[in-house]
Amino acid sequence: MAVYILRRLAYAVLILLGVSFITYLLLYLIPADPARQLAGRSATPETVANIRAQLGLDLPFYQQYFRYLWDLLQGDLGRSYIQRTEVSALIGSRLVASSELLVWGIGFELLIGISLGVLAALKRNTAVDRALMTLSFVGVSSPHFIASMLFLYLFAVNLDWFPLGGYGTVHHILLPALTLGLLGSGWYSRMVRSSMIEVLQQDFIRTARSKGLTRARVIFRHVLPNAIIPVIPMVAIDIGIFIGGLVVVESVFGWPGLGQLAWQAIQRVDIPVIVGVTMISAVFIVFANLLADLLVPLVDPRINLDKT
Amino acid sequence: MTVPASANVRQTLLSVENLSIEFGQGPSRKRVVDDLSFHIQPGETLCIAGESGSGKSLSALAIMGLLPKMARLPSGAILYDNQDLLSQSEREMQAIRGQRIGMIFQEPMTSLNPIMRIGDQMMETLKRHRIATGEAAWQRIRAMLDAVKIPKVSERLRQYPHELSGGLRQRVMIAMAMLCSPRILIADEPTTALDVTIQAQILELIRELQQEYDTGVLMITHDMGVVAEMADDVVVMNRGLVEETAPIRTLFSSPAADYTRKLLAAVPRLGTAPPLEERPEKPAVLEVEALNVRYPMRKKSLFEPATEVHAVNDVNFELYEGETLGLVGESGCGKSTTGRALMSMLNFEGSIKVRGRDIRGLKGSALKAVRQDIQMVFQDPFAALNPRKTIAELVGEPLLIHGRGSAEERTAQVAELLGKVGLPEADVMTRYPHQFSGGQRQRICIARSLALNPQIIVADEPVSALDVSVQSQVLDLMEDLQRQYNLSYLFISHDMAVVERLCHRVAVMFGGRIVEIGTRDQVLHNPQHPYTKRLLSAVPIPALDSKRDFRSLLADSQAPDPIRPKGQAIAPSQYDEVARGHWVAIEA
Amino acid sequence: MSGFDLIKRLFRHKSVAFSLIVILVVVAAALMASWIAPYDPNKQFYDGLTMEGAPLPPNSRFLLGTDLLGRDLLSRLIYGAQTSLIIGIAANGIAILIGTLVGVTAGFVRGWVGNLLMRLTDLMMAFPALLLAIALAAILEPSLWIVALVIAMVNWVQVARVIYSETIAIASREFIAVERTLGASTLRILFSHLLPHLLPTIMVWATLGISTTVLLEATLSFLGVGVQPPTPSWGNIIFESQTYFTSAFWLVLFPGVLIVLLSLSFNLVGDALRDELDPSLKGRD
Amino acid sequence: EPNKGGDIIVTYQNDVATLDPAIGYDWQNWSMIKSLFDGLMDYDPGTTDLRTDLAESYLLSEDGKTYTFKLRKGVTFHNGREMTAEDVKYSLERTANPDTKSPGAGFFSPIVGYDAVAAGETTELAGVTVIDDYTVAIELTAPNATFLHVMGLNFASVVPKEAVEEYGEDFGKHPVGTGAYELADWTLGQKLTFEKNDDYFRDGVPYVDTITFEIGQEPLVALQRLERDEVDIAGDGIPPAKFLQFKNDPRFQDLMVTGNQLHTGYLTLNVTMPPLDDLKVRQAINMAINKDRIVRIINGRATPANQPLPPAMPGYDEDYEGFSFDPEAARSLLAEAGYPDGFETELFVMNTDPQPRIAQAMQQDLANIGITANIRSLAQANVIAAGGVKDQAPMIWSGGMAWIADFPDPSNFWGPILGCDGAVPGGWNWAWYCNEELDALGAKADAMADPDRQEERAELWGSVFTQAMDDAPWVPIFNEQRVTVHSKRMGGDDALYVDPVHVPVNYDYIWVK
Ligand SMILES: Nc1ncnc2c1ncn2[C@@H]1O[C@H](COP(=O)(O)OP(=O)(O)OP(=O)(O)O)[C@@H](O)[C@H]1O
Ligand SMILES: Nc1ncnc2c1ncn2[C@@H]1O[C@H](COP(=O)(O)OP(=O)(O)OP(=O)(O)O)[C@@H](O)[C@H]1O
Ligand SMILES: [Mg+2]
Ligand SMILES: [Mg+2]
Ligand code: NI
Repeated sequence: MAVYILRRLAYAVLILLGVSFITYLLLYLIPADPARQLAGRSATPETVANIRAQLGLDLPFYQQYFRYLWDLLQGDLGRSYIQRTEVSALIGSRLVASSELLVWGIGFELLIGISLGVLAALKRNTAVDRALMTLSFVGVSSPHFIASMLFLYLFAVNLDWFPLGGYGTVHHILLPALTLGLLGSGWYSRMVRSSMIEVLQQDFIRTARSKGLTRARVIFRHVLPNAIIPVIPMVAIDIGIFIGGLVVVESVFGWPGLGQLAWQAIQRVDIPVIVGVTMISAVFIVFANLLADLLVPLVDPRINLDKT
Repeated sequence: MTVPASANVRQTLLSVENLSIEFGQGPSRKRVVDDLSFHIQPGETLCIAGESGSGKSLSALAIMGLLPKMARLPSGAILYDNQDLLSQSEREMQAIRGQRIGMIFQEPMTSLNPIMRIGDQMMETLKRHRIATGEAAWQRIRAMLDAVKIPKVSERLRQYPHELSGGLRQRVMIAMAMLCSPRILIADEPTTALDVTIQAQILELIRELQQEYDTGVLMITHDMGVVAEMADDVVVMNRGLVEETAPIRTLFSSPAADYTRKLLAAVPRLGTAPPLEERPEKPAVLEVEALNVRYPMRKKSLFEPATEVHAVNDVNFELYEGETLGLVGESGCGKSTTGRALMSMLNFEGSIKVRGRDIRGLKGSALKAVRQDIQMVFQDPFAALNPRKTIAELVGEPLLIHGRGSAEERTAQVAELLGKVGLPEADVMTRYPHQFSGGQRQRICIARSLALNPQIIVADEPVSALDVSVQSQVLDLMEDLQRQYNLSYLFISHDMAVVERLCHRVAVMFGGRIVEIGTRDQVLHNPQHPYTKRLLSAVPIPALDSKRDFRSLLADSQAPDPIRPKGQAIAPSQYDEVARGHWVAIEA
Repeated sequence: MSGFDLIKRLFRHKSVAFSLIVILVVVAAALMASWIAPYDPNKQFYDGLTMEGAPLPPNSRFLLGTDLLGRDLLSRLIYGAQTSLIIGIAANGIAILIGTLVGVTAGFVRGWVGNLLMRLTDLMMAFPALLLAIALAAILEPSLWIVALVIAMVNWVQVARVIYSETIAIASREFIAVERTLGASTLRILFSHLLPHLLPTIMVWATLGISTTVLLEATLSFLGVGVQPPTPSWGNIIFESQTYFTSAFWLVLFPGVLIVLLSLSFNLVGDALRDELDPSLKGRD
Repeated sequence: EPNKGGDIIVTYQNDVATLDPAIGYDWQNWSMIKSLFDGLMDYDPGTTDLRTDLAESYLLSEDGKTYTFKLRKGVTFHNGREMTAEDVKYSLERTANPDTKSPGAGFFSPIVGYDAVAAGETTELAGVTVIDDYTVAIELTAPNATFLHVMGLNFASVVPKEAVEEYGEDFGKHPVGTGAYELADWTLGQKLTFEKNDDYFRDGVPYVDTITFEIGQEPLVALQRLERDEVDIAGDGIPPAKFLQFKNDPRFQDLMVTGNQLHTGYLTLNVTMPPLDDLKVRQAINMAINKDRIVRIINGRATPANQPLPPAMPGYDEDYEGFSFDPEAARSLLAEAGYPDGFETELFVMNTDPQPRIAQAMQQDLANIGITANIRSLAQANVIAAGGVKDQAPMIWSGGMAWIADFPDPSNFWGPILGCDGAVPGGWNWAWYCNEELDALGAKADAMADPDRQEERAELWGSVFTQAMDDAPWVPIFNEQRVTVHSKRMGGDDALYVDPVHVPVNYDYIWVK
């Protein structure tokens, strides 16, 4: 186990290194000159050249990258071109908010997805089942911006159940998290449904029933835990996609998270921030994967990490 | 109907009256159980015998109220304790299940929740029926696991099903079914999937528990040996109909129904095989020398040495032309691994020569050429057939792969092969595996393995999953084919009676080694190695008054731990030739 | 069974028949856009906007209303079907193809190639998909096919991951081992035995992927790295006007409904196809 | 009459970049910096009229090259120290110093010694002399009529050396100035709080006690909150999607403030790239574009333009007629130029709404005379990059990146975007238009520093721009208006909410009812 974790950690570091390299390369290739953006419209070419030199943008690519890497090793993510602030400070200030929304959002996604999946599986081939599966499609096919706006109008403006965006209390997080949850739950509900149906046909379910267990207990203690297993790695796969949705939902709900930061940075080619945010989300994804891989054997004792 | 004379003294515990079960609607309606009736008294065992698909399991499920949703019960009543179970609500049935009526299912491998600890799975039953809680409940669970002779009980409670062998799992199932001391225990083929020693142990357990709790047992089986061993009364079913209901003595001494007679006749009995005809010396088609197979295991931590499973250790044997060599032994002793090595399905050490050609390390077309000489029939016919292919595609595939004949020729050949294995109907070709019974599937597998006209067929438990009648059909088929094509079989089995019937020579495996090898008569009728003796004593005899004393088998015999440090050399096997061609391993 | 038979069988279910019709209509609309569309999709009608510059709601002249530039929404949706089908089917298809190829190779062929592919997949997966798409699209000059390619390059990753684990599970089933003993080549096992079993999973991703890729294209358009204006696509029609969802609902509603309807239809057909093609499901519930 | 006190909330979508006056160059932090810092010069609230600020008075030497500023006494920084002439010198040198990476450094090039500082040879501006604690003299290389405007730019704000040195590169997050407000709190990515500076040297202002800037608010949501009185000023204004709704709703009539800004939206025609190098082609394009319709597309939030200068700018020529919308004439001009069937070209545009829409409207107009313009809708940075390469972008629509004047003077509309100085790689003269004659005329006008000759100067500048239009390097499209909404309780002159200099709002003078 310990060996496995160590190996996976080393692997994670490698992946992150790869991510930093590719991100840097891609940004290097984008035809935009951050120095000119910084310098503004009245700047003389000398000023621009000067800024470029100071940012190290005149160096060949590999030198720029190694400089970045060297700083990174010392915990320095660089300074935002636009905000002129330490990227680590920018990210740090938003990391908590984003993580909160991520956790709540995925939590709702799972809660909604799994409940609907279970319901659909139990009501298989009925109108309820079909309605739920169609609904999951609508969720997956909805643009985040419009869905968020609609929820905001409905629940915050018209019904006044939630505040109009903002950050702070549980009250604030509920609506954006629910929105994210509803939109993403379709994947899970489909998956849980089919895996539930499969588990329901297994022999041990009959055994459980033969013991006289109640229906609820059979479903929640025997069917569900087995049906959940394939969902766990899915969460890790989902996080990358989820972060994409986060960007939009955060901006609609005024949630001070990394999504907003990333959005602004992309708009203005703020390379250090883009790389920083990419690295952070890569860390999220890589560790979610690691966590999933570690979690599956906990839920499913048949999987032995030392044998895989 | 008549009540058997011996039964009216005691009060009836469970009676099934005129039970019928149907599937489907309208024209596709199918009656799978028709007018079934029987009674069970406390402390008695009723066996339902009959071949596959005759409705045995469905009847049992009907009693439990666990029939599939599609099933309908057009008539009948099931009386337990003077209440009709069929009219009980689901809620009321839940209270009865597990507490009053316990059930053991056919498949020990899949009948336990794989992600729940053994202890918790048992605890749950006690809690549900409010039998006991807390420490008292644990006490009771431990006592029950002790009763089914599970070693190291405290450890087991914390283990998961996959960490137990099939035998142990079936014992857990029994313990679980008996936990609330039910009045009735339904055991649906509790030993079919197990090897003989474990089967003997389980049967003994059920007997002991029954005596202790005065439980009525409803036992479903297709093994007449088990029937003879266990039953007080017997119901013989065939295609949903009851052929005969009789006390055990009557059944075996004077069977009333033709079907019963046929069934009894088809049962192979150990020690009844005709003597072997003398065979002239034939050349060896398969020579196995110093075969070793290791499965690598991943290291647990940096500091521990790497380990591997020593699945097959220094195995040597030869297979002669036109001969059948039986390979017997308990589960996990390395039989299938040996077979797979012969098929180059895994890496091995030592040498395997197929018609003189060493197959070790062969690749590509050279290996493909060898495949034409040696083919395998697998243990589980359903798993071995791609469920998405038609029979024509499946059986014709080897021909296609090896580029034999045109499309029409192949079709003709497939038809011929299917005819040979007794599946001549025209529509067979276009059907899919799931539309066949287990026996038919096995025959399809055999047809496929014959397609290339191989010299050697490795048959891994080809009849274990089959009914006696089908079983004898398949065995007849194998014998026919052998005569016709001068085939050589390596026949892997745990059924001694079948081995006796089919094999010319027998090798007994234990812990990855061959501990005894010789002609059939030498090994089966004059066993020398203690393990062979133990194995033979566990075989139930399908005849009256042949009840065996399995009690001595209950103590687990421990095979040597196959997990050893990587690269550890093992001592070569030493043999003693007790008679000509009869070799027995010398135990260190 | 013949293709015709299959279609006849599919048409038996009402919902499937409906779905097939939806798909056919959309494909036909895309192919024959120039004949069906009432107007040139890029024509900005002078009377297509109110004097204040607001778009017109559905009316008798513009059946589905006009967009923010006074263009006929119906015509744009009809032409947009071309783009969206290319994205939803081609881009998504390429993604599924690459994902399946990579997943199967890594899961079945293993070896160093498989290892390399899986490492690559892990690496790609660590990128936030949207960011990667934006960067790629910004570097390559956006055109419809480039956008499709970019989307494919981003989307194959999850497919590869899922197919990979599925492949491992199927490859460990006995009948695959049996094939080897019959002498079947790896390619034969792959195509004839493994792939058909992956079909249900592929189908789920393919159908769910349609709407997500169509939307991803829209997001890219919105970020200025998608299909270039004035080329219409369902996604970019929505995104262009998403802030107008209260003042000009039709701009969001109609393309939105189309996206959901199309992907739902593909899904229903996919499910039915899977059931029809999987003989092991026959006669079971 | 204005009330004192009260706390207000202003929302913005984007992060506030930096509050370092030498660096901040966003429309968003522009007036925030103005509230935190002061320079020697400023403008009357809500107007473009120069007035002194930290300077009490100034004196221009005879030769028009040396300005001597007398500073106000007793002005203190937020850290309590009194501001002196040394600080003025330090601040100017800091901005000019290349290490500061100030985007505004170039504005100080008229000062003697700037070149040496820019080249990194020295850190001291030779032309800036501290005469005593309250007097500073600035010598220019030549008379310059715009210099006082330059001294009113944020980049000329006076900062205390000790605070700059204390915070180093993070000074922008810990601004210390002499302004009407001081920064009380900054939660990155969430909000900033400005607190009234009780020691502000102007009596009576500011009126509001605290201003909280809430960051990261989607404009649609911000408006919704404003309707509920949760927000006082929606900093991003009214998003296009809501504009008509607001405009036509009587409830908001009093809350919406519309004002002119020093803005022109234009289409650049790259005069070096064939076929746009042909004057007739450029004239044809000028006649082809239906500006009225474009204005309609943005719901009338602008007025059509016919010359580079916006109407509020001195020098704007009211009599100039420019090119009128005449597709017929345009077509025949094209034919004359040898393109009877038109040609294919590219139109670059920034990718946020409504710019691509405007580009599509122009695309259709161009198509109307036979020109196929493929739209390249890119992120702002990419468009700017493309414009700075000589033969890459035939046409660029300036929207979203457009010229809002740094200071209300026509010269600011020339140099970088139409003058030869800007027509260099990486420059902002995307038309690559370089007319040395006009450059010389402009220089001549700029040398008229004498306050009495300003009228003449403006006229001269105006003619420079109309003459430039003879070469048609641009299609001036419209002059955009600015619209701000504030809550019912906000008071103060409307002009303050659309202040042409304190963009977007002059926080120092608004008040709560
Ligand atoms: N869900 C079902 N739908 C339709 N037919 C079924 C279903 N389950 C079982 N049957 C049919 O009912 C018949 C009896 O099945 P049952 O399982 O009781 O046989 P069995 O005697 O237990 O056989 P085995 O020895 O193979 O377990 C079989 O012909 C089977 O095909
Ligand atoms: N892939 C594998 N990896 C590790 N160990 C294995 C593997 N396959 C089999 N073994 C081990 O090798 C030994 C021999 O297994 P094998 O399957 O040959 O037994 P068998 O005699 O065929 O048993 P059965 O009668 O249950 O089929 C067992 O201890 C088993 O646990
Ligand atoms: Mg059965
Ligand atoms: Mg085996
Ligand atoms: Ni009776």
